[in-house]
Amino acid sequence: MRDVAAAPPVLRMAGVSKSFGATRALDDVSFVLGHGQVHALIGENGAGKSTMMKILSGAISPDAGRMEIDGRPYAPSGPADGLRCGVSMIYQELNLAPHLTVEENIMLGREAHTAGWLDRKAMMRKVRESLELVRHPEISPEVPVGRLSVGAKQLVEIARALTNRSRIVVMDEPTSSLTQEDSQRLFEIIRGLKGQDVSIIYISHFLEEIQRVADSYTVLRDGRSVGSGTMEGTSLEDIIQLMVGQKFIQLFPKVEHTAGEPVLSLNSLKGTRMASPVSLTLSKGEILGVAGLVGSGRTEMLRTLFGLDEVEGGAVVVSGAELTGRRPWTRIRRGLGLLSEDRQGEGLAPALTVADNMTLSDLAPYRRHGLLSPSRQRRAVAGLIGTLKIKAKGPDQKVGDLSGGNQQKVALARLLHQKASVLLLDEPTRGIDVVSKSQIYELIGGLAREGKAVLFVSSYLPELLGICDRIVVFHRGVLVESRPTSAWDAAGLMAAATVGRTSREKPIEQRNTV
Amino acid sequence: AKKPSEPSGSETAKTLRIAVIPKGTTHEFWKSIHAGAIRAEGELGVKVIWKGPQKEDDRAQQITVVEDFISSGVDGIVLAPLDDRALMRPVQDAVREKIPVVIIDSALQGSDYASYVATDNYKGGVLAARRLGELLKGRGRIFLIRYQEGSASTVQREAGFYDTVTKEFPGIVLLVKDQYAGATTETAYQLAENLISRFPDVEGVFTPNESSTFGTLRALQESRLAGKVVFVGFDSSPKLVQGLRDGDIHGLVIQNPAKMGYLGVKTIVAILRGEPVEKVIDTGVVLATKDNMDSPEIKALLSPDLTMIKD
Amino acid sequence: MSRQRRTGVGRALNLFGPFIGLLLVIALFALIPEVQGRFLRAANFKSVATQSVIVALGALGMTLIIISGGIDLSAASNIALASVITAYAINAGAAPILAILLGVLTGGLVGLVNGGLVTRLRLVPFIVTMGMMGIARGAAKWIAGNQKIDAPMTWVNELMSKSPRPPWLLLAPGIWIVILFAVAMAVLLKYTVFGRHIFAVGSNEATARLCGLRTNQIKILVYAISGLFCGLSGVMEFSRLTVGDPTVAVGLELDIIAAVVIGGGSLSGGEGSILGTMVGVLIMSFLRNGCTMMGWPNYIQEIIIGAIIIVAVALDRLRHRTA
Amino acid sequence: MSRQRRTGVGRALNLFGPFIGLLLVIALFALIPEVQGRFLRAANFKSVATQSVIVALGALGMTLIIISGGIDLSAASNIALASVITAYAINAGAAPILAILLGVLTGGLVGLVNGGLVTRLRLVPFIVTMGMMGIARGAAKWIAGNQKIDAPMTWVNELMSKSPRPPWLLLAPGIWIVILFAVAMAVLLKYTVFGRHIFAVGSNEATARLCGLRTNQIKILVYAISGLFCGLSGVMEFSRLTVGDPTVAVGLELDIIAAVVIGGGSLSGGEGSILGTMVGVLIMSFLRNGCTMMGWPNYIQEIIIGAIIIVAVALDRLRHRTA
Ligand SMILES: Nc1ncnc2c1ncn2[C@@H]1O[C@H](COP(=O)(O)OP(=O)(O)OP(=O)(O)O)[C@@H](O)[C@H]1O
Ligand SMILES: Nc1ncnc2c1ncn2[C@@H]1O[C@H](COP(=O)(O)OP(=O)(O)OP(=O)(O)O)[C@@H](O)[C@H]1O
Ligand SMILES: [Mg+2]
Ligand SMILES: [Mg+2]
Repeated sequence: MRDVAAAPPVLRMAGVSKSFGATRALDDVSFVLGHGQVHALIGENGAGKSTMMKILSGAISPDAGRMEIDGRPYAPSGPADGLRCGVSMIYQELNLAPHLTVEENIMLGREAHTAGWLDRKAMMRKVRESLELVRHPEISPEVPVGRLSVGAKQLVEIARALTNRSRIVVMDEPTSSLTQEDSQRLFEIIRGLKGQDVSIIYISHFLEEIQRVADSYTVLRDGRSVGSGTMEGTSLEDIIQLMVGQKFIQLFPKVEHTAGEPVLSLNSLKGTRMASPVSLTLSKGEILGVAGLVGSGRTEMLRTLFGLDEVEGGAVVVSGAELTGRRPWTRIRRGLGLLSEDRQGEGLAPALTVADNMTLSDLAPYRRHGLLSPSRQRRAVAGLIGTLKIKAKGPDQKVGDLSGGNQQKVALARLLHQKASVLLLDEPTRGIDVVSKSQIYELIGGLAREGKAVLFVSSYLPELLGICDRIVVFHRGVLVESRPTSAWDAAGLMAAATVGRTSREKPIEQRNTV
Repeated sequence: AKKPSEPSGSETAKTLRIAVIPKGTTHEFWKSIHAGAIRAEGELGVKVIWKGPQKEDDRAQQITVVEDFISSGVDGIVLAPLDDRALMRPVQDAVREKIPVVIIDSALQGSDYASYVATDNYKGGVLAARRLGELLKGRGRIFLIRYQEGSASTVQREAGFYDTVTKEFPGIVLLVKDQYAGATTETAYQLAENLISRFPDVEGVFTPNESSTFGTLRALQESRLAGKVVFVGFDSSPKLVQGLRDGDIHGLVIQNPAKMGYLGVKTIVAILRGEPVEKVIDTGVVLATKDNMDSPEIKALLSPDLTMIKD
Repeated sequence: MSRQRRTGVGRALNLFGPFIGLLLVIALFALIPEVQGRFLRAANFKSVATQSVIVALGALGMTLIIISGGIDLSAASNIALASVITAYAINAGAAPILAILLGVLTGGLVGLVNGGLVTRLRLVPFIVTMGMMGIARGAAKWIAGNQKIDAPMTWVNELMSKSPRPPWLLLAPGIWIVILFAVAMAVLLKYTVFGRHIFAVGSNEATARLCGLRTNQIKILVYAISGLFCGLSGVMEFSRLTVGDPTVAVGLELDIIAAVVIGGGSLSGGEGSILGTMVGVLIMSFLRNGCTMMGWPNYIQEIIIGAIIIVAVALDRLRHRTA
Repeated sequence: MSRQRRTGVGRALNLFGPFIGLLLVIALFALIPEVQGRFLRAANFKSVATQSVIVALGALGMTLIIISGGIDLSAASNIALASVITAYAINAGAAPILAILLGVLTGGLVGLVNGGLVTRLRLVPFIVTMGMMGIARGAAKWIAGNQKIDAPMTWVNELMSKSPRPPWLLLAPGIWIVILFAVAMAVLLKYTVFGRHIFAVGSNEATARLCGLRTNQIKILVYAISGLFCGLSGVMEFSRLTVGDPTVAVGLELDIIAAVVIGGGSLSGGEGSILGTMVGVLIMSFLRNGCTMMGWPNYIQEIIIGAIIIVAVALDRLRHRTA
């Protein structure tokens, strides 16, 4: 253990409680953060991690409890107050103003100015520096953030947190949309911050990340702190034991399944927002992984395939027949289903209930003589809530009130409910805890065994390698390589994704004209 | 560069262009003025441009219309000012640009205008009050329903009515005297309905213009009080004439809007041709009742011929 | 269990909540001795109900639009246009039922165009319907030749009669029509797929599209239905006035929107209910009625109604926060 | 690089885009032989500019509000109230400058109350300002005693005179005031921290709050500033009318909002510009002016303006999509 007895800890939270209506999100939680430490906050979806950090940042106020920074009482009246006291935060749900540029977003609230007049040059310089720091100088500071992909947005958020001169930086799942390379870079940055005596609270469901960056940890379970300690000498098994009360979980459970005849093929499909045409084939009972860097065009390929973006050329063949319509409903009718990577903006209707969100794409079964039966709808949903272990008050809770991971499960539940035979999953395990992940992998395996086809887009290479039958790699909008999983390893995937090298031909260099 | 074939310009300068600017364009009253102006147009061989504020009864927009006509260089303006003060300056501007202005319907302060052609609104209110007072035999409980805040001509009618009732018929009680019917028939209808709910024992009603009269008539008809309550209104429209005939309305004070429009245009043309004109021209008010409504002169006023208007 | 009970109370509050405002307004006037006797009479309630018909019909459609995340500023102009068309048709000798149909369909057509512009050109509804507000009003004035259209009396004018024939109807047929359609729309919103879809589109259009909803089709339909209701409302306006008046109902769109919002509708979409809207309509009508009965000058009435709109919505917010 | 070049063209389009609509409207009337000669005269442009002052001042404040994601339906009532207050003060013998100050401050106060209600009670601006619309209008009528207020002529009435004194001013002082404030507001929006924060609040209020912006303070300030502009606009209205009229400017809020939206403002916040708004104001004024000159009946004018609003915004959308 480090000796922090000499000075008071940077942060102490004691007896913090918070309820949302009948939900007790935090119950008498205490927590200590030392100087220059990286402290990991771990727990299942809905354990209360984000809630606790929002209390720390001043975004919400606790029902009970005390906080101290450097031994002095700390009770922020709002996020402005929190920032002033040196607490900055990367929120789990992306937190950017879409109309403002990258520069304006990064400097928001901390504009360089003299007597209210903006000093653009100074700000531009700072922003360039911080983008350099996250190794993405190609992101233009003058582009409105609304035009960036989710991954790029997350980088902007990180850049923003870095330009803050804060004592405490809270990172709530900062890597959920990052590629491994960008995550690595973040860890380097974190190490640098530690050296400058900045303390970091790090929340992630990637336990191996935590093991790498964290010095100490606290585990939350159902709103209670169930254990904390230093990372040294603690194994992942111990942590999982604390999290869920069982020692071993098999992260990538094997579910036997075999590929059948082709069900989906893209023949030189080209969308207005895709850099180049893409061809690939997916078979029944197959899980096909798609790897690539941020902005490599995977999401755009899925959106075009699903009719959300304009199709420019090429064809999509489902079960032997070419798709004719241009809009999503025609895709859904042919058995396709899409899970969006952007659950806030697109994936869910936050004001609607869990039941409505899950059944929205297929309400027909609950119709009798033209009228819906809400009770039958609720009953059906209750089953799904159980299967996916979604932490919700019930089918009538608003989805917007669920924790991030549980929201993601609701979005996934919709595809299950819709009984899609071709599942297009874009970062489906984003923000999902390790135990639930394993359940979801098992579920996906089960779907494959039933003969469903799964297109699995992910930036988390281990899961691609863990559950997919075959993996294709995107580089700058071009599908550069397709091999059975057994022929890939992590390094090979990374190499293909970063340089677009293929084994058979010369690298295809395509200018991205978007 | 102007081409000689252009219809406007010096070639046709002999045809005088007269702008006639009402307070609004959709009331029957303005329609009649329009008809009168068109008749003058035909007789005098001039061109009448008819244009009111886009929003009925909007002072600021009427100023805009006057200004735009000054810009477009008409020869003369006939104006029914929405405000006796606010329109003074645009009229001054017009006169400065050598465009004479004749005022119709409502007064304008100052003396920039060339002539004033109108009814005596106050007198109209007096006529209505006397009719109501006589029919009620000097005693009863009545409503004075007003039209709209700040409308000059109806304010005068209301004043004429109010002064006469309080002075000449002390036995008459005004149950309501400061409720405004608002701009449309529907608002007047609702107001009258609600007032009747409150005072079902009302015995007489006065309303100062067409929309308030018609709205009130509908409310009386609906509550089966029409004919039982003595009702004197202002202005005419086919439905009001019908009400008069059926005995639901006991008197309508009518002006002579067609004459107003006719004389307005005629006067301005006289000025432009250098003929002398009177500074004030009264077009008169009369009371139409069931008994006199079929006499030719009243009939012409109640149901003016509007067929000549085509926009 | 306390948890069970709490949501029970919450639910009750949610169910009766909208009525609280209405009861408060009625109680307010019922307690003032001056008007008490007159205010609480059945005849007065009947008259308030009749006055509400026009706004209520408009508000039924507006509720759908607002739930779907839109707004319709052209509603009042559309009502005027439909009333003119109906009068015109009757005047031209059309059978009353045909005239009614024409009026309603005109309203529907305007709504359809609104919906088409909103979806095809992807314009904000505020602007499209604001433009349409001028267009419909102008068209009404044009058709009516800048005048009221006098039409001969027919049974159409009985629709809004406070003493209906046959007398066992008790209320004006127009009121029954409102009740009928209100129930139908409430059922539509709550118990049909289309209704769920309207909520989904209003709550998050991108999600709705992702879930395979034909968002454009849904929106067009919503605007068209709302247009039909405006058309019907125009017919009622004609029935009430016995003339087709192109200048009627100026500014009424704000009353209609206010009714929906007082009744719990959210202008950002995804929230609202028919029951709430109907209560909102009645709150506004009773306020006007009561103020007039008190003989308060109009400006006081304007101030009070303005204040009540704010208070009603503030209360609604509070209720939602505690429930 | 092609990408670079394309954004260059896009930028040019974006910069000059707002003017395209204006030039189109002017060209339209300039090509009609009947009015050509008269329409293109400097005197006519001067008169259009003077007519635009009242809407322009209201629209300056409305631009800020709309960028911040709000809306103000009480703007027109507020203008009427301020005009009445100014007239009242002058009538009561106050020095003209004091009367102007009172009028402007009254407007500011109404805006402040709007802002306070929007932020403190967390109500939607649409509702708050709709309530305030009634309250301010009622108050104006009350103060004016249901009449217009006649005030003696003072130099205040020179502010909107087309033949200004001293003559080297060329334009009415009111026009210069608008130009001055338009530049000031454009600078505020573009070059100050406060301006940037207004955009941030409108683009994503939650984000703005989490980034430590005092969103409530910003919003209150925006409404108050907008109120001050309405107050100033009211003073100009008084100057133009030479009377304080409580019934003036009914429905003008929609013209003001239309100007902002035609100029590229987005009602969902985060977008808008002063330059665009001013162009929007001029488009509407030139349209009215041209239609009047043509002697077209009002209903045609209503229809055309309605259609132009839709077309202008559709063009703007198109421009944004291609840029
Ligand atoms: N605004 C809210 N209203 C009601 N309940 C809420 C609200 N915010 C959070 N909760 C509830 O509080 C609990 C804790 O949520 P929190 O977001 O803190 O979880 P988390 O640990 O961050 O989970 P995840 O890993 O999924 O992000 C959950 O049960 C959630 O449903
Ligand atoms: N760093 C960036 N700078 C600018 N634009 C970017 C950047 N990253 C992504 N984009 C935009 O995103 C588009 C591709 O993103 P898309 O979401 O399809 O890729 P992805 O492979 O799914 O990546 P992600 O992991 O972020 O979801 C690019 O064409 C580009 O417009
Ligand atoms: Mg969380
Ligand atoms: Mg992606």
